[in-house]
Amino acid sequence: MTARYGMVIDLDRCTGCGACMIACAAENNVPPAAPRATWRTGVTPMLVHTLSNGKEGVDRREAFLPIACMQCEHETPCVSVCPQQAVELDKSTGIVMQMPQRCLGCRYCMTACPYHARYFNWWDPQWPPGMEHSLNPGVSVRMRGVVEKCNLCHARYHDALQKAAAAGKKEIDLADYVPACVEACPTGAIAFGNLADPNDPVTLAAKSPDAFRLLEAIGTEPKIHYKTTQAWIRALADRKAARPTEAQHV
Amino acid sequence: MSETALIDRRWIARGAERASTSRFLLWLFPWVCLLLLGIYAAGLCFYYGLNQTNMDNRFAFGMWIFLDLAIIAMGAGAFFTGFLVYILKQTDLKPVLNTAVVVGLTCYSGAVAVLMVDVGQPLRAWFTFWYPNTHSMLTEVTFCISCYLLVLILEYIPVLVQNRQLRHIPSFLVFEHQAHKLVPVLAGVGAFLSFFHQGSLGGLYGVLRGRPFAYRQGFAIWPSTFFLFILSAIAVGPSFLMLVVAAAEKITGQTLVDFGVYRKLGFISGVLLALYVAAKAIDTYVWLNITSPRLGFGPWDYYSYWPLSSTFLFTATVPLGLLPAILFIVPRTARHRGLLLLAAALTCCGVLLNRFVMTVQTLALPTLPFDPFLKYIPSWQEVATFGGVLAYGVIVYSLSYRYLPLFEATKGEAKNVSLD
Amino acid sequence: MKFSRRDLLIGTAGATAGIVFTPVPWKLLGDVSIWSQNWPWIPQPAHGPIETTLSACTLCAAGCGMRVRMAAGFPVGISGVANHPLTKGALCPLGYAAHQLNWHPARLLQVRHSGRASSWPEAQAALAAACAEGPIAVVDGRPGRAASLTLETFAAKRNGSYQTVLGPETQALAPYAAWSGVPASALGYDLENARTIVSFGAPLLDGWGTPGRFTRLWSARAAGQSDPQLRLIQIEPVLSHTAARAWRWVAVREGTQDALAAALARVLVEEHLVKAQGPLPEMTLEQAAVQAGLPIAEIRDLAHAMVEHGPTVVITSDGDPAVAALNVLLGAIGTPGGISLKSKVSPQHGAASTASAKFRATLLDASVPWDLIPPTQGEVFRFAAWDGGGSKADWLLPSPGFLEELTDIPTAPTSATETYTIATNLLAQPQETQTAAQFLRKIDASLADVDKSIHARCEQIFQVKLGTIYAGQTKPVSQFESAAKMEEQLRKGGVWLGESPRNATLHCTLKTWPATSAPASPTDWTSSWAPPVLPPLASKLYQESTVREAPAGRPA
Amino acid sequence: MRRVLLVFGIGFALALIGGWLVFPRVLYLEKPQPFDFFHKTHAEKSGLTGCDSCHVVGSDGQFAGIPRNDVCLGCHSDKLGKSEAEALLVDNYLKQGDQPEWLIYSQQPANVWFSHAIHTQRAGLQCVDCHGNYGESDQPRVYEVNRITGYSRDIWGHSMSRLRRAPGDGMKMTDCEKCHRRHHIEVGCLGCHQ
Repeated sequence: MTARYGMVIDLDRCTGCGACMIACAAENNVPPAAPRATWRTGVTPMLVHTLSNGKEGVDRREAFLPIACMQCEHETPCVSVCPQQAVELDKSTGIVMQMPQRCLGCRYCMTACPYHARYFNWWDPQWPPGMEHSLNPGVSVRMRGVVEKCNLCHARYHDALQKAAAAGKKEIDLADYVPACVEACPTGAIAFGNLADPNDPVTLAAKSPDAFRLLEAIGTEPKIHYKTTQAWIRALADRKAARPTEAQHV
Repeated sequence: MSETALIDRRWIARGAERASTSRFLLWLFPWVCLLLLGIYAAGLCFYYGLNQTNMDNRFAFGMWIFLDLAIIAMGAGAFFTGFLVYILKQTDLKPVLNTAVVVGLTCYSGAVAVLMVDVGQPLRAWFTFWYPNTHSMLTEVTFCISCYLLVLILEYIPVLVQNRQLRHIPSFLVFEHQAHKLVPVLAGVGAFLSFFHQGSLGGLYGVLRGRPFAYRQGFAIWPSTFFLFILSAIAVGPSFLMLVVAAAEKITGQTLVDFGVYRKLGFISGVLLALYVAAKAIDTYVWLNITSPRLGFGPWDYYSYWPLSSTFLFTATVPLGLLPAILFIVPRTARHRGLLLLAAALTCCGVLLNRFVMTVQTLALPTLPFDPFLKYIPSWQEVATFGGVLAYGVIVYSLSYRYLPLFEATKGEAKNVSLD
Repeated sequence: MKFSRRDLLIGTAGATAGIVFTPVPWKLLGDVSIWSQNWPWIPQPAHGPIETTLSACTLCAAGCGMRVRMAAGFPVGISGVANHPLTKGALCPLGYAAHQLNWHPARLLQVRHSGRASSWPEAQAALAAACAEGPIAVVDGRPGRAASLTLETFAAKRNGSYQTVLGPETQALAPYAAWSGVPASALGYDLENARTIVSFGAPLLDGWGTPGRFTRLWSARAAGQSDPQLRLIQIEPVLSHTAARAWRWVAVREGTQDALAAALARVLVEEHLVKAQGPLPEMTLEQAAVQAGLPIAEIRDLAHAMVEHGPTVVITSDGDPAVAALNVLLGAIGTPGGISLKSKVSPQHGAASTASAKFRATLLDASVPWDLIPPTQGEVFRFAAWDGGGSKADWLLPSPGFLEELTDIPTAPTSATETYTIATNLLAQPQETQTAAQFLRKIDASLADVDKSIHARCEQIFQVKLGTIYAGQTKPVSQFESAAKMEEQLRKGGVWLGESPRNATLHCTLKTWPATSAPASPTDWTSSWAPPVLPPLASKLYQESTVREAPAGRPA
Repeated sequence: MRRVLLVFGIGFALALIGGWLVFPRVLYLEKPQPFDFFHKTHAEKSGLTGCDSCHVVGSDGQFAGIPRNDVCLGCHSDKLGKSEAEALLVDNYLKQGDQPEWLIYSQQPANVWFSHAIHTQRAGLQCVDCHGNYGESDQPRVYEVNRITGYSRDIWGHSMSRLRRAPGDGMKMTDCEKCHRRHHIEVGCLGCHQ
């Protein structure tokens, strides 16, 4: 049976603590920020955005929106554009796979991604001396000059596969496969599951009226869903509210 | 006469009048400096990586891609003139053919050079040929450009071997005569390849469904921009050629081609430009009213941002599109050399602007609802690298002009070897 | 026949043609691109099988349960322990990258004396000399540990004083301690039973107390509900992360929370919203409202919101008694869902006494926050694993880093039930380092050894037979056949939970409405704010994203 | 004209010789192992039959790889026989308690994820199918490393042309793909990369 792994992220529960970002970076051997790196040149496969209703003072409201690769299911923008098959939509898991060792760093996929979930390694990855001991053996370090993104903690998927094989099972146990950000979220705002399974709680949550997806009209069928009960967030997400200026953003 | 001057003379065709060696070197000097600076800047990018540029994750494509698209469009003059002369038998354009080849060669090789700096892992660039993704417009572009570059080189060699010294080597002369039989074929192949990749360059952005500002519907696998780019490229090609020849005439102070050629080039540019503007207008209408709304984006998602507001749309079409077209076509204006060149310049600017809008503005416009409109200013390394390419172009052209019979008018006695 | 230039050309042509039919060009092309995939200057992760062990985080006093993945003898990943009774599987953001801290550039691995490199023997001699000359102060940042016992006895033997510095959350309980006569460290919040929580600037959702405890609670009972079972009212001048997610955010004017408290008190009492007839502030409602910069209507509404959905508890960030007094009016002391008194198994400590100039030397344990500098003319011996910079200490003594020290973790601040955890040293302690306890035992061998004290604590817990041990599943202490068995569980990352709080016995009486006092960290300690030593990956939060502001950007 | 052909031919021939015979010697660098190890001896003397008596796959599917000292200590608690290798093993490693740094012939690069469990348990492959029968090796093998890539020579295989290779000789991606294709097993890039 082929799975379709996805998430439902509850924006009402996200406190913007950033645990998901750090857990993600630690799991996937993402280097600390280079001295000159900014929010536009950093490598943050999981990135928490700050939303606001644009008002000031007591009327101001803020929310936090984590963005990882949306794992688009349909006409996946980055897959078709890659000139040398470094990106592909995996048949058995629905994961959009980015293969940095194949990538030549043309960044065409980054211009193609409407969610800006792809990151270019502008610098050589560097850790303070000795810190390479803390690297996760399950993930290879990306070199400078290639694009990377969320592969849905593929190292953990590997472990689950291997465990299943050792136990003589064909299917993995979903309990063995929990991405780092999901595991790390202190409020349990991120729910992870198999959208191909109609009874999976995530599948059901994705169907609730509070659930939505970003830029749904573009029609790439992302597998990361969001939900909120707050009208202003929904209005913003559905592009019915004013945008911030760059100054407000940074 | 100094030693160098003597050697220099020996390479120039007998009886051809050229600037004195010292003046020529003086002319080359600044360009060589610029070239060296460019090489240095490129070196920085190779050694330290692309953090030397001001591109970032949002502006993954920057000035380089924009100008690559632009100069490749300009270089279209090469294949299009070849196409006109050999396929459509417009033999009266032959005088500018050599120039066209040289311009094409420099534009394409320059563009490829910059692309090599632009990618993060040039050592792995050949993967595209080994593991090609046939669905990718970029694969199409890579294959066509590299093949066409080969064609251009083959087209250039016959011109090259007409040099006074090289002609002494018998085997070269033999080769040259054989090559001439080949040239029409090359022109044909070149034309096909170029039509194709000019298109795929347009497709590059047209297929980006994730960027509603660039996304276009189209025919078969190709978005409308595919065809628009072809049209705009062949429209601007002759104009650019015209400017180059005019510049050469101005600098050398000689008349190289008669005015009829200008008018013909202009007329071709004008007609195609008119066609283009019409097509572009229809395309824009369809896009704004059907394509874009389907993706949930309306005109105000694009045109409410200063400075890249709707004024761009207007400028691109009217003063830089219609106006030059009229200037080219209407006999009364086309009679004036000045107006003709003005029109050519306007056309080039128009295409520049169009490529800018397609590449840079597309990335500047936010897609995510809570994202701001972003700005980007290229770093000096980016500018310098491109300056290097510009210098490279000028140098190659100057050398070719000096040592090769580019124009009938200034061949000297190399005349007896004509191009057919 | 002689070899001509022409031959050379032809020969080269031949060679060029030939080379194409050898592996040379093709293998080189391939290998060079493979080289670009394994650049020698890019670090490679270690090989080797991965083992997972349970432990507890020692970055702060909270002692969250940790699952540590070890490869080739080094920690390569940290995650929370699902259904851990205290932290519910959550860690704070820093916890997830804590295993990188030992290689932090600021790591301290060399004894330093007034800036210059020195040695342990010299430091030892210096302290011995100091002890001979006069009384010394030993300062402990996390009282109640096995190590604390060593420090305390050392101070006692040298008729010096043993002093404690309490964390902000415990400090915030100081007023109740003063009013009830129970030490602050014995108090906690019974959040699980509260239905309205009024926070005066306490970062409840942002690393307060034991992070997982409240975030999970809030997530289950409050988040995303228009009429939540648990109402979180955040009173704070700025829209903090907590305020952003609170059920209600009240933007009070900077530094006027005591005025707002006074106003609320008046409404509560005058409108008979509370039974208590306690003392009232002199300030009238109007004056208070003007100070706090809030319309009277809103204050009145807030007061009603506070009581309509009880039990209600007020939490302060800095132990401002004027605010704390609201709890007395609300009757939120010694009642379910309020301030409660822990069961009495673990040793309890006096409130923070303060170092003063009379001591010949002051010894700061590594648990004392880096930015706290005692006001003393005497010599300062400071233990630390990381050099936060700008230290006023005469002696900087390198202590073990993360996971390099065997220590126990007593009850977390703000917790209403007692807990006890043991963090074993998963990594070998670098020989350059010593803990304060180890150092003092070098001077006085008769002092208790941490390992032994931990053993003793376990014995004690086993004797009392109270509470339960959680290690995978919950098991009452009484069901353990021996203390050793129980200790083994604890050393493998288990956690002991004490009895439920003894509410009945806690009473606060308020004679007069308390005057505002400055934030209650020990008054004469200067706190020069230095950017904390964070795991390098924290830069993701403040440099590569806009979620948080850079530490350097925070006010001193 | 004949002379031209002759000179051309000589150049051609030299290139072939250089490319096929000299180039491999330049490209690969021989490296010594910590000490000689003989699979065959272990199979015969200690009756350790089957690779899994030393190279174990854990219950969670993790492959232990080359056994660590404690496994060796099972027999080699003190010297067995007089051989130099034996002395090295016991004195330099087992006694000191540090692991020999073996150079692994079939070591895949860091960007490869290979699970022995999946290939042995699910696909039912035997060790020899990929590794060849090292179990019968009775003399120490030479370890060669590619100077450019740092890969073991076994990855490319010993014949530069990659023709006529024994199993275990040549472990490139194409070799994996060949087998996967034969058994119609489709895995994406990240099926085998990490």
